[in-house]
Amino acid sequence: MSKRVYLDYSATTPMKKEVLDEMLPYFTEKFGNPSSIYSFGREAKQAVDTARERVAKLIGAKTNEIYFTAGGSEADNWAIKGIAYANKDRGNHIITTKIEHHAVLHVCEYLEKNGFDVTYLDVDKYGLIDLEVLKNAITDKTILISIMFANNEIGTIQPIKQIGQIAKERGIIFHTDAVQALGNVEIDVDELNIDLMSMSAHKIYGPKGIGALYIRKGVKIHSFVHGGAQERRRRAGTENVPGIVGFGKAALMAMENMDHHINHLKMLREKLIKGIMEKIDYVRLNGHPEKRLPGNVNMVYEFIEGESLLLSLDMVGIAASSGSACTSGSLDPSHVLMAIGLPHEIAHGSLRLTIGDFTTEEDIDYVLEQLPKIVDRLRQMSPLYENVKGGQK
Amino acid sequence: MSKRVYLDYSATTPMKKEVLDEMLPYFTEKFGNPSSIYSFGREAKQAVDTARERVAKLIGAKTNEIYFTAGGSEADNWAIKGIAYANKDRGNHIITTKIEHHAVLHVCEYLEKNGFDVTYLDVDKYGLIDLEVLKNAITDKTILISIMFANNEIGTIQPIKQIGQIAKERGIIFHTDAVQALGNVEIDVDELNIDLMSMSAHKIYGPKGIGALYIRKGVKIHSFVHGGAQERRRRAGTENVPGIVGFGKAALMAMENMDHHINHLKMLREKLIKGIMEKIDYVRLNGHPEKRLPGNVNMVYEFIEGESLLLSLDMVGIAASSGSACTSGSLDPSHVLMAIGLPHEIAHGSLRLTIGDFTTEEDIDYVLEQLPKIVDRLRQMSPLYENVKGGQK
Amino acid sequence: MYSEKVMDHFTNPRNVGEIENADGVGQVGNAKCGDIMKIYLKIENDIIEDVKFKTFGCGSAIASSSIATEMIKGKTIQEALELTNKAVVEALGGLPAAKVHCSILAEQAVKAALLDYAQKNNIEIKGLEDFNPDADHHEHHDEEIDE
Ligand SMILES: Cc1ncc(COP(=O)(O)O)c(C=O)c1O
Ligand SMILES: Cc1ncc(COP(=O)(O)O)c(C=O)c1O
Ligand code: FES
Ligand code: FES
Repeated sequence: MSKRVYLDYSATTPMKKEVLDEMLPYFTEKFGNPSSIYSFGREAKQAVDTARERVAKLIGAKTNEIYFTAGGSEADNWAIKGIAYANKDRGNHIITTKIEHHAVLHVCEYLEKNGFDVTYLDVDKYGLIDLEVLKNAITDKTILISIMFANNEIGTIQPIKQIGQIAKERGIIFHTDAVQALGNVEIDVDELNIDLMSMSAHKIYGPKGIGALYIRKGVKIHSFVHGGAQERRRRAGTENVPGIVGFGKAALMAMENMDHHINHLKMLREKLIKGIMEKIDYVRLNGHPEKRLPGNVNMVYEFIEGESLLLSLDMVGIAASSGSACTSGSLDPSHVLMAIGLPHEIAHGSLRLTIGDFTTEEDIDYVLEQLPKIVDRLRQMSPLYENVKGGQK
Repeated sequence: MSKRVYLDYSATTPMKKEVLDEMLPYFTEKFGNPSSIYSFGREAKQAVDTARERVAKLIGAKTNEIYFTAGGSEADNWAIKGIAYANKDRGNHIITTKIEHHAVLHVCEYLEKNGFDVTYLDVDKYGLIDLEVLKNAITDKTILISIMFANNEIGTIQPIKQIGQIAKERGIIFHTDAVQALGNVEIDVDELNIDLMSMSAHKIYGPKGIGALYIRKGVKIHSFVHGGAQERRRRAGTENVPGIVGFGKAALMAMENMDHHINHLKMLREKLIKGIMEKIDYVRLNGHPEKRLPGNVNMVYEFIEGESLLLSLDMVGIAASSGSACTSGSLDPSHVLMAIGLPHEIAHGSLRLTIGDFTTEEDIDYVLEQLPKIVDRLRQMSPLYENVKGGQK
Repeated sequence: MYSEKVMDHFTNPRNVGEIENADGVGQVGNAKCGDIMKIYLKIENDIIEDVKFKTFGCGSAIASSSIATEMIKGKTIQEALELTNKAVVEALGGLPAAKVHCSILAEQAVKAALLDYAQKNNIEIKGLEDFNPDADHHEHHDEEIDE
């Protein structure tokens, strides 16, 4: 396999060289523990402070509202469990959606087993929640609304500002999982009324294993990792200094690059969607046509199954992701695709291509050359397609 | 400041160059998500598997008993909360010691607020627990014994095998925090009857922000970070591939190097202790003379306070750590030094020097040249020393 | 962590030592808390002619006592009494929140030494009536904790 085209930027991104360069000194030379007072520790502490400022700036937060975690999943777990247990004297009701990432959904399910009530909001065919339904779901006991900023599968962006406004008016804490939105959408936590926000570095060309939770000053939350006095006593563990430094650099670059990045992705996205629509029959776009992540192309290819599509693409060097959960060992199709109302067999035939900064027009051309051939080959094998052809004849 | 001597290896270690070299490709080239099925993901998955084997081998575990975490603190939190909640139908009693790391103690305190009973065992003047006292502390409701392998401040190594034996006989789960012991003591989880064990890479010349929890097959434990299906569905979050690879390499090197490493550290440790004893009055060693970590030199320097000692050492380029909690913003001296029975004012005058692979004889000579001068200068300023001198006259 | 000024006074403390037959000696703090400060005064005609200190404590405790002795040397008793911990912190170019109590200790050590002088000479010093050198000087300035 010579050509390799990576179109799974929503799963993870390659780290940028500039990010690596900034991290390197902190592995072997400036390796001190930031909690120490001697000079080895001070240079590490300064680096952590700088990174915290950069992440804060990207989202319009104050520096002391950024808490580093081991990634987006930990941030989600912390936000939801931490808020639930710290505020359980005020109520035990949580509102979220059916299309959240598993790091939110599985925590909610865990809490349901432990005395909390959770409402999972439906979404429409585009993946959008209904603000009126949200309002009506609120009860006296609602302590937390957790709704993701942008969906990782179909890319749909929720009306975060309005959700934040509703939460604020009712005195309810609002958490959003912005792991996919960060760097791809302008975010200002004050303007959007966000109280807590999950982030992850490896989705914005930073390192894996580092993320952050934004916690608005004054929000009552329990610690998740107890122990040492790191992160203002809220998240214990020796700081992952190179990781934090890398996250900071990635955040800085995301901010400086935002407009160009978004335009580049959108341009390629439109080219890809248009090309697929033109070249392949029986396809449709999942998610919202406009309110979507700039790099997300999630489409249904009827009559075929996602995993076989994925494998075939891999064989010609194209890395993609499938809405089919077959890949993760479960036989149920994606909960997100089910929630937007796709029938099982259609949900199984979804493919997610996600574009990033290193994607070129040639990459898109290559996909547009390979994908129709693959789809055709698989359809020729499909008993479902046979019927269609039969009907059409 | 030209000369720099790092003697705080128990706080964190510099990463070895070989470790960095092994990590590098996984940042920018082999950056795939190991959970993906395409080739970008496969090479990452293979690297994670290899690392898991290496860590398993270092402690005599099976590969599928190693679960990667964000570090030692997360491993401690997971072990204790995960066991407590998964086994609460069998009882609500936990036994630990007064000298655990805060990542254990603070979790225990949290659990005490949530319906669990915790016994904190005393230690003797060397920091050792009494096995008879442990046996007597066990009740029908005891579900977990969590006792650290080696103490991070005074270096004392507990009789882990016997503790494991007692736990096993009584059908109680045994967790040990081996963050400090790993790489410094031969560990075989089967031989030592360990059910769960916390580890951290940055203490063995690996990267910060990555660690692992060993979980014996069959042990009932809840997840700590819920979400995706990573780590055999037990610990969610995109794998920190470079971190895991680095941990694996560090584990491999620790295993290959163990004897040489231990001898080198012990030799320098004895030289340092002997030199200090000879050159400075009113000093004593904290912790056990033999059952101690090979690189730990924790001593009391009477009549002076740890932080001023630290600062003075820093000014001549020596990085150390203090038993005095002044450095961490609290006024209480270290809970470990209090537990071994040191009076407050003596505990305040403790200094921890920890030796590592890169420490040389010249480094030790330098410390033995600088430390006596500094101690003398600070004692000349101390109103406590005045009294002693007066008494001696 | 510490300002340059703090490090300067820690490294080159001014007026370390004892004064034989001092006119006033004050000691505050206790070893339990990890800090003891002792101040010696030589007083002539209401003027502090000489001052020395000894301190068992952290970097900022040593720096606080050093700068405090500098600030009262050559001053009148009344002027020395006006030395506040705030002034000490300012003169040091700031102290970390957790270390502010070290500056309080310095203020109290000066007052304790003046009280000793007053008692030895059987005089009343205005402003010292309510001063108790054994009062707990600790003020905790911990950062927010949520549990
Ligand atoms: C005994 C012990 N346990 C746990 C930890 C926490 O490990 P980490 O810093 O990797 O979270 C440390 C070190 O900080 C330690 O020495
Ligand atoms: C929306 C969303 N939330 C959370 C996560 C989890 O982030 P991480 O892999 O950093 O734990 C992801 C990505 O995996 C995501 O896409
Ligand atoms: S068809 Fe085989 S797992 Fe989905
Ligand atoms: S003397 Fe301990 S904090 Fe100042």
